[in-house]
Amino acid sequence: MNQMTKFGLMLGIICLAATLVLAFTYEVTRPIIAAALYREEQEALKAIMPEADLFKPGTVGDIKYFEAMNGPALVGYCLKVTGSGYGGYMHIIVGIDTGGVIKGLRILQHMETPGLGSKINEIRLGESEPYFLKQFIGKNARTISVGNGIDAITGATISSKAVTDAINKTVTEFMEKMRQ
Amino acid sequence: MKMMGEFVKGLWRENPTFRIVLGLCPTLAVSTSVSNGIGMGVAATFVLVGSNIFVSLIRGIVPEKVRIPCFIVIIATFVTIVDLLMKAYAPALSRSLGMFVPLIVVNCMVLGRAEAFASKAPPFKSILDALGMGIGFTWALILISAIRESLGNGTILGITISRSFEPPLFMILAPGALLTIGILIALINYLTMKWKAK
Amino acid sequence: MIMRILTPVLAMAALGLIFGVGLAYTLKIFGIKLDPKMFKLISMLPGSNCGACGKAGCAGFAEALARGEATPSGCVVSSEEARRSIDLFLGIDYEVRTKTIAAFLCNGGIRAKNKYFYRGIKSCKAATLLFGGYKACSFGCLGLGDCVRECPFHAITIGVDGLPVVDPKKCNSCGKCMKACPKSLYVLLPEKCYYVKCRSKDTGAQTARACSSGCIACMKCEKACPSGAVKVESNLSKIDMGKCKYIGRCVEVCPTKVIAKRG
Amino acid sequence: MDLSTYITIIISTIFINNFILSRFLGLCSFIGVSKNTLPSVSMGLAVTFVTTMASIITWLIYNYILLPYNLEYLRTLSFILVIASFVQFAEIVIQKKAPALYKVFGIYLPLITVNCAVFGAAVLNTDVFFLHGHAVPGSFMKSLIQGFGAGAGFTLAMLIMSGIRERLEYADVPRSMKDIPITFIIASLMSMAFLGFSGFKI
Repeated sequence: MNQMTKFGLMLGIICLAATLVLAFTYEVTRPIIAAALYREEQEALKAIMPEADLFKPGTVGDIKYFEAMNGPALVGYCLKVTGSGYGGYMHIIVGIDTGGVIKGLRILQHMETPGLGSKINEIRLGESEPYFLKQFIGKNARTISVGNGIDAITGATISSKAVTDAINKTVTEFMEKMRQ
Repeated sequence: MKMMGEFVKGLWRENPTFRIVLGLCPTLAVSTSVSNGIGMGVAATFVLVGSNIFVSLIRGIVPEKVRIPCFIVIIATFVTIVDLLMKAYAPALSRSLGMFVPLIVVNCMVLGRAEAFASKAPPFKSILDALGMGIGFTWALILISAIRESLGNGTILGITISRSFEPPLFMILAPGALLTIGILIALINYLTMKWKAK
Repeated sequence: MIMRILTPVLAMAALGLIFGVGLAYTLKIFGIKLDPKMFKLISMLPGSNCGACGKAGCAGFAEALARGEATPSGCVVSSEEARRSIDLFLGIDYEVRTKTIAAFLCNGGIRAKNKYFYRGIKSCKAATLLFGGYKACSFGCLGLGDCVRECPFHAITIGVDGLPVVDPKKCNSCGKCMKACPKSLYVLLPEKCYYVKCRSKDTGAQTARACSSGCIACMKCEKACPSGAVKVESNLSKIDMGKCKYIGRCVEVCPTKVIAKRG
Repeated sequence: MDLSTYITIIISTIFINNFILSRFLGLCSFIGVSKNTLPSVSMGLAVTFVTTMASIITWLIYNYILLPYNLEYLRTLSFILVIASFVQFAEIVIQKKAPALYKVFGIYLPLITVNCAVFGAAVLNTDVFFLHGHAVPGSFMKSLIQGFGAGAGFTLAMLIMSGIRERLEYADVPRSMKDIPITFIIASLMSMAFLGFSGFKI
């Protein structure tokens, strides 16, 4: 009998102590992690919708979006888009005005192969915006697709198509849901 | 002095990556850039030192059959602490290291040292051994990531070092990593043979 | 705030407790006693189960050590003193290695048929590049004397049957012949030993067709050996010198006279 | 239970992102144990068994204990505790109940707690699955199949490598390249070959 209690107690105590330390560290770091995420998100939102100063989060269906407000007026929406490229999923945030025309967009995270797929986010020397994403600005999200309006990067057709289709699909779905 | 011996051996004679060839998974997966390499090296060292201390503290009271689960719980605690701290204070690094920070728990080197050394030695010696091993692991990681980043991406720590040649993407991809570490170990074997022959 | 700390701690402690008790319970029901010698050996090994020695973790390596198949230096991770203490524990002092002499493992020579007529450079390495050499048996000796030239002590001469002969007095097991032979037909064996003069892993039929005196895996030696030292693995019989009691039944019983006795 | 998703998962875990060659998980034992074929096969079997069982237990723990009380940060701790205890438990039971089976793959079990492939598979099960071009939340069956696929991919790579390394004894490898460095270079060539698989889109 004593072997069982010895093993059980030993493993139990170690787990108890370990989780105590972890729970404590988690409580300490949780606000800091949340703050860092929030800061990053706000900074991304600011980058794609410079004229808005307040972003009200909301969700319709399974699409997370922000209402971009400039004082009382609704300037447009920022949508969180998840695309699936060559190497894995990618997170994009895209700002559109009420009519669906793209004001700005940014790829937050992607797993494309470095050097090939990652060209969708590559910024040329002396420029501030990824050249591939520049093509989207000013176009209506519901009509864009590779070939009409957006030309894909050579050697990264799958990734370019993934970005374009993801935005197109999510914005069209979002606009319908908003109309109901 | 014997104690220094414990520390120094980790740096070269029993270097975890090149001599004992342990802890390969993070070494190859993460060494695409030097900043990743340093981040992973420091994180692994922190976990190694922390877990070695506690493992050698409780080495007497842990029954034989439940030894591995207990040691691995201690290591997991330190890994989660590193993971949380990294998410809080270095989010960019944490995102680029991605899944490989939790994977330090199963890094053969960490449990290997805990089992091989710390469970049979007093805490102070274990710390020295852990530090030696950790720094040995880090410099090996930095060397590999320097080679891979400079050849594959034309940059070192993000600063482009050469505009002239089109960097062979191969080095950043999986096969390049295996090739780099293979050739490095061969080179080191060759050098030690030559050095021993002298 | 307190609840957010309490719930995880209790959950994990409960998990730890369940696993601890579970393990102890299974140990009580299914536990078997590990013989003390193995237990001592395993505790002396680093226990990192890294597999770098090629064996299955430390338990596998300890078994190999106990059977004498592996030497403590095989464990890369363990420190110097650990290796010395294992040597002492096993009682065989590995530093002073028992005197070994090169043994040649092929019985073909003129008895093995040729695949084609070779008129190239008189070197085994060169001949092997051409479809594995001109002998019908791809494992067999080509007899072009790379080992003869390589041996610094001139201990190897080509015999009348076209096969190299090792002079035990001159050979001091430097291992150069092992590296020289492209078919790796040399192995360092103790002075007094039995060994199979063949390395062909082809099936019995193929070997018989290629060479009249190769190991055709007829298992007679395995059945005849009273001390169970002989085992036929992948069509080739292997003699385990650890178990061999120098009785010599295998030599008499072998139909193609492939097993040789030395010293 | 639509078969096409499960076949997609199996093919993608074995070929497209093979656990050893493209995800770099489980390399320590891959380099060490693949010296000859028999141990590699039994190691592969042991890993497949443990990854499949571990995927089941870790999925249950993740979805029934960690998610409801949002304790995701305990994922590493709980998963490795489960895997270590399960391996210890499996080793004891198999050693007693099936000594023959134990001789084949039981002795590798302690080696597996340290193996990154098993823990990697368990962690990947909690991530979002990624099928037919869009992200799909994981389910019990999907993680089980992915666990099995991971083990199978591991075994496949081990088998190929051990086949090559056994032939290597007859090859004339320069002394400094012997054993480990040449294994890395062969692994690099194999990983290049497996890169070919990453082209397909199922």
